[in-house]
Amino acid sequence: MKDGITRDDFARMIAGAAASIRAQHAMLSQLDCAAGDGDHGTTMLRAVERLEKSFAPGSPEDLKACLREAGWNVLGVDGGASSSLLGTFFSGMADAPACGASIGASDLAAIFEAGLAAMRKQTKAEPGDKTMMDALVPAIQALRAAADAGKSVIEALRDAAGAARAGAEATRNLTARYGRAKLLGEKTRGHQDPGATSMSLMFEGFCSGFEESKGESGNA
Amino acid sequence: MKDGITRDDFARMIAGAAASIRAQHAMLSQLDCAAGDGDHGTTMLRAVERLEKSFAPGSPEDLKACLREAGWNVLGVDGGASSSLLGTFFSGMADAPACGASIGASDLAAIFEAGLAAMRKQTKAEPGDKTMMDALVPAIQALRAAADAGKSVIEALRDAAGAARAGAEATRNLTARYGRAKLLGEKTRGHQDPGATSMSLMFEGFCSGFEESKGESGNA
Amino acid sequence: MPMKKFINRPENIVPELLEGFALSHPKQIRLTGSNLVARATPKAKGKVGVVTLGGSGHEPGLSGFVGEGMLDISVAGEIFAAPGAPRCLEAIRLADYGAGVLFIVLNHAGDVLSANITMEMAKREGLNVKMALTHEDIAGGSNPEDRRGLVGFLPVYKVAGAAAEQGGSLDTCLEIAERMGRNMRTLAVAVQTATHPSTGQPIFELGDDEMEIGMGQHGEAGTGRMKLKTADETAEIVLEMLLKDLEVKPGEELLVIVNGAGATTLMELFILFRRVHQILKAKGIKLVRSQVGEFITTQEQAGFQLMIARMDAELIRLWDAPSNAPYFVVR
Amino acid sequence: MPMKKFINRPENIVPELLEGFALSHPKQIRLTGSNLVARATPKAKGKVGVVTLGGSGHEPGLSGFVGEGMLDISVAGEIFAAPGAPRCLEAIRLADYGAGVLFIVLNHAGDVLSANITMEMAKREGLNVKMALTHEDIAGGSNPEDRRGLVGFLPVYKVAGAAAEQGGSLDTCLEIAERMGRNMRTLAVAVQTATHPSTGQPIFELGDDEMEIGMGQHGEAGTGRMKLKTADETAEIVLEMLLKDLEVKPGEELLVIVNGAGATTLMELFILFRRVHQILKAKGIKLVRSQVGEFITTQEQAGFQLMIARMDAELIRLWDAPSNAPYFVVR
Ligand SMILES: Nc1ncnc2c1ncn2[C@@H]1O[C@H](COP(=O)(O)OP(=O)(O)O)[C@@H](O)[C@H]1O
Ligand SMILES: Nc1ncnc2c1ncn2[C@@H]1O[C@H](COP(=O)(O)OP(=O)(O)O)[C@@H](O)[C@H]1O
Ligand SMILES: [Mg+2]
Ligand SMILES: [Mg+2]
Ligand SMILES: [Mg+2]
Ligand SMILES: [Mg+2]
Repeated sequence: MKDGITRDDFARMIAGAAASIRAQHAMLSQLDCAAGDGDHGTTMLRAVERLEKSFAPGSPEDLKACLREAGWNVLGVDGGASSSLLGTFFSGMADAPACGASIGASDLAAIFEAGLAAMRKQTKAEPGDKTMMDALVPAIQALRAAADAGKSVIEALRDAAGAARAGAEATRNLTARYGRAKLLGEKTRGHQDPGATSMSLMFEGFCSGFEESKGESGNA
Repeated sequence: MKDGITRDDFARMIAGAAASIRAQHAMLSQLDCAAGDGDHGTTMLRAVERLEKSFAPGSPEDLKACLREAGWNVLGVDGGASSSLLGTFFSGMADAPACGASIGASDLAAIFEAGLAAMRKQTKAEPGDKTMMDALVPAIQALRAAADAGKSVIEALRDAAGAARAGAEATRNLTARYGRAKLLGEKTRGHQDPGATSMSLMFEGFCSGFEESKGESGNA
Repeated sequence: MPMKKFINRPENIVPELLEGFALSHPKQIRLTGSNLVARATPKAKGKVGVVTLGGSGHEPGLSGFVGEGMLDISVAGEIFAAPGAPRCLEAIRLADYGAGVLFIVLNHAGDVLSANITMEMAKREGLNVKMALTHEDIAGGSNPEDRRGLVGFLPVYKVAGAAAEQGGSLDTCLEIAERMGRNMRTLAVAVQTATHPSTGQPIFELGDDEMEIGMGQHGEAGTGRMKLKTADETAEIVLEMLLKDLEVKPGEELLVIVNGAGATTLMELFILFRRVHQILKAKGIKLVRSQVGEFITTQEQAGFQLMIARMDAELIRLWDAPSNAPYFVVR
Repeated sequence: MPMKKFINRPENIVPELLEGFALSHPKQIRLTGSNLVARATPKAKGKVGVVTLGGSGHEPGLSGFVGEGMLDISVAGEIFAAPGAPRCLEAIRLADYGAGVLFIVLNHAGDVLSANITMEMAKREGLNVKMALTHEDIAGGSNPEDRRGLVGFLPVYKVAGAAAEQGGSLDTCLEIAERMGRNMRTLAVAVQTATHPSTGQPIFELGDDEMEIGMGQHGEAGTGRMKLKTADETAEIVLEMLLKDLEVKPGEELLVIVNGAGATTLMELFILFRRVHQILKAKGIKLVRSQVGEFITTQEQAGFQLMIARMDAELIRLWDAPSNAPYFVVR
């Protein structure tokens, strides 16, 4: 099945996300200076490095095992809120029943949903609270909607990336209610949330990584 | 004897010195910033305040006793090198045999010489070393020379003040060999020494205080 | 302008500082496992272990308080960033001497997240661990969840650590930690920002004639900007807010801590403490114990934290108990 | 720009800071006479008293080290200025418990002047007092008179204080102080100036990318300006100069102190110490004792002092002896 995803496709999605974060990490740290401590880019860099390692040659053949390893490794970044949440996201993905050898758009949505469910055990933040959830939740909803509409994986990922970007951009006008930025309250308006921004970057990376993996052009 | 000095004349000389230091204390601290710690003006302010108190109404009638008190009080300023030396100077003056009720130019020179002798037990600095000695030593030498030449007290004091000023100004081209400034060595060139400057100011004050005391005009 | 800090490569700051710390106190502490700061001589079997976690860059906090009578293990994260759950879990395993582990967590978003994940993992492993959260920063408002954990960690480590050392059960240690926590309040003041040691960036901006009351440890801007005030005025404002929030009544006994943020001198802390002492005396409140110094810093930030805590006889006894922690020796 | 220090009126800084210091350590110290910092409980009759003098603004130095096992009285002067002889004399009278007084003086122009005048007065009064001068700053060059007393006061107070506490005679205490003094060397590095707390003026100027090796405690400019270096490079330069000057040979035993100037963080001091430890190890020199922290500061100046001292068995024993000095507790 041409449209399916294998462990190796997933590895390339991760590679795409890593490239996307690497290109923008300075900007992410800069964003984190406005209402945080300026380290978000550095943490994300370490996180994607560990994600890549978890899928590198020599790692388990099994997607589930890779995701579990990835989650544990990202949790071990010692980078504060975002690495704990991102680690939980990947750990949670490993618990998805759909996490088999070759998966479709609907399975992919289920995997991401499992990750999100795990995160929700750790944070009460929801879209509107000016956190990474503002990008992540709509992205996964768009993924699910695309899958339900029978779209291909790449189409679904593009929808997700679009939703993530819109969600991240919308954080600019929100007031932070979670994380370090919370104490600043109203003063956080006008700055885009770094965590949401990196989620949007990761979804863009997932797309380009998957496209590369499938050798597809942008106009699928 | 019109030209003699009494305890009260001495008190007015001190008052003149105090006025002169008060007018310039900020400049003295500024000078001390170049190669010291910027506190010389403050210390001198406290010192002259205590000198004045030691001669204030209610203090001993006896010049010797006043000088001894003045020395002890200036030693108690807790102001570092300059207050210790200035205190020693006044303590030492009290030991001069000439320190009687009414004294002439020669007695005055002897009093200052006794003060200087006491200081020399505490510091090896001599003119040329870029310290207060550069003003004090020539001033007292000029005082002695004037007295030996039969000049009046006010004339002798004016000679002393002139010598002190010249000595202080000459410190600009010297290299510090004592005090905090010593560690700076060659770098101290180009800055006038704060301690020498305040000695010069004090001698100017002695003159104006004594003039006021005797109701004399500047052109005696 | 280059950062004027004595560091080597920014990414090596934490391992290098931990190495230096351990080498400078070989009798009290050592590094073990994944760079965990542990007591040089482990506690006797059957006693409760006490573990904490937190970001680095706040030295001597938190690892400076590992030692007999205080912490068993401190898990140090990256600069200003919580360590992840894996190392915390490792620490809890190591600090379990058979009577369970008390896990003391300062209320900061990243630390709490990491601690919660750790607790879940620990429970899945069947470890006997209980968590005590400190949140005494009244700048957070009336909701306890919004109150961060500031220098109040110090009395909590101290009394819970002493209780553990004396053989108290896990429930006893938790009760002591929570009682200390309920009875303390802190407020922070900043006058000058620090630079982030990894990025060289100033952490926040403050006008030349401004100060801010309600400052966080990481310099996240707080809420109360005002013109600079004298030491006495500042102490009065901060102390009044704390006394009101803790509802202190005349005759009650307080522990007071004045913690320097980094560049603020001990000289200034003494001047501030003096005014605190005067005010309490005037109000008939008893200042029974105090500490003035740098316990948790934020690089070369200037400012201070003032903490007050209502003490009872047992808390005082535990506060006075011996400790050989490198930066909190009690004879 | 107004000075960002928590003070009240500049002329009240010293009395207010001493008051706050005394109030914060009522069990260890008290103010007596003309604002002398003395032990709360005087030493037993028949033991040698240990007295020191020095300017304020360097907290916790010097008064932070008054306590059982260290100093009996510290005479604190104005900011950065030696106290005058009258108060020193008063301190020596008070610290004479019948076995004489050891007067420890750091080699700074003002302190020495004041101490010499004091010694003269004391002798005139028939007091039994001997003076030990510390001068270990190798930046002063080869003439011992030009070497200032820096953080080396700490081991001298400690070992002489312990000898006095243990009942050593005045000659014994002097010999211990001098032996410690002869065997120690310090070098200071500055990267950022402080402001004088009374005037608000910066004490010296340093380029944005410069550091200076051979810095004094008061910020009088030293001699070795150079471009900023990494922590490791800086530690290497400074340590090599010290080892050479003290002529340390492999196998010898050293005490090492890293003292922060004020704004330099403990984090950085640990990173520097780590490198010192590595170098000594590589050279086969034994690092037997160490201290890393702030013992004598210069307001919010950034930089550090590195001190090394050759130890023998007796010095180590005295260094390890108990102390309850507020900022140097030894169990
Ligand atoms: N409780 C939370 N729930 C969801 N996202 C959070 C939460 N706390 C923080 N974040 C996200 O983490 C981002 C900050 O990440 P980062 O700077 O790496 O961590 P830290 O705040 O610990 O320094 C924020 O921009 C926000 O998107
Ligand atoms: N050993 C000394 N002999 C003579 N004068 C000295 C000596 N040391 C310092 N001074 C004088 O003291 C002045 C500095 O005085 P001051 O700033 O008040 O004291 P400190 O240097 O202790 O801060 C110098 O400018 C110098 O004239
Ligand atoms: Mg951050
Ligand atoms: Mg001076
Ligand atoms: Mg500091
Ligand atoms: Mg400091």
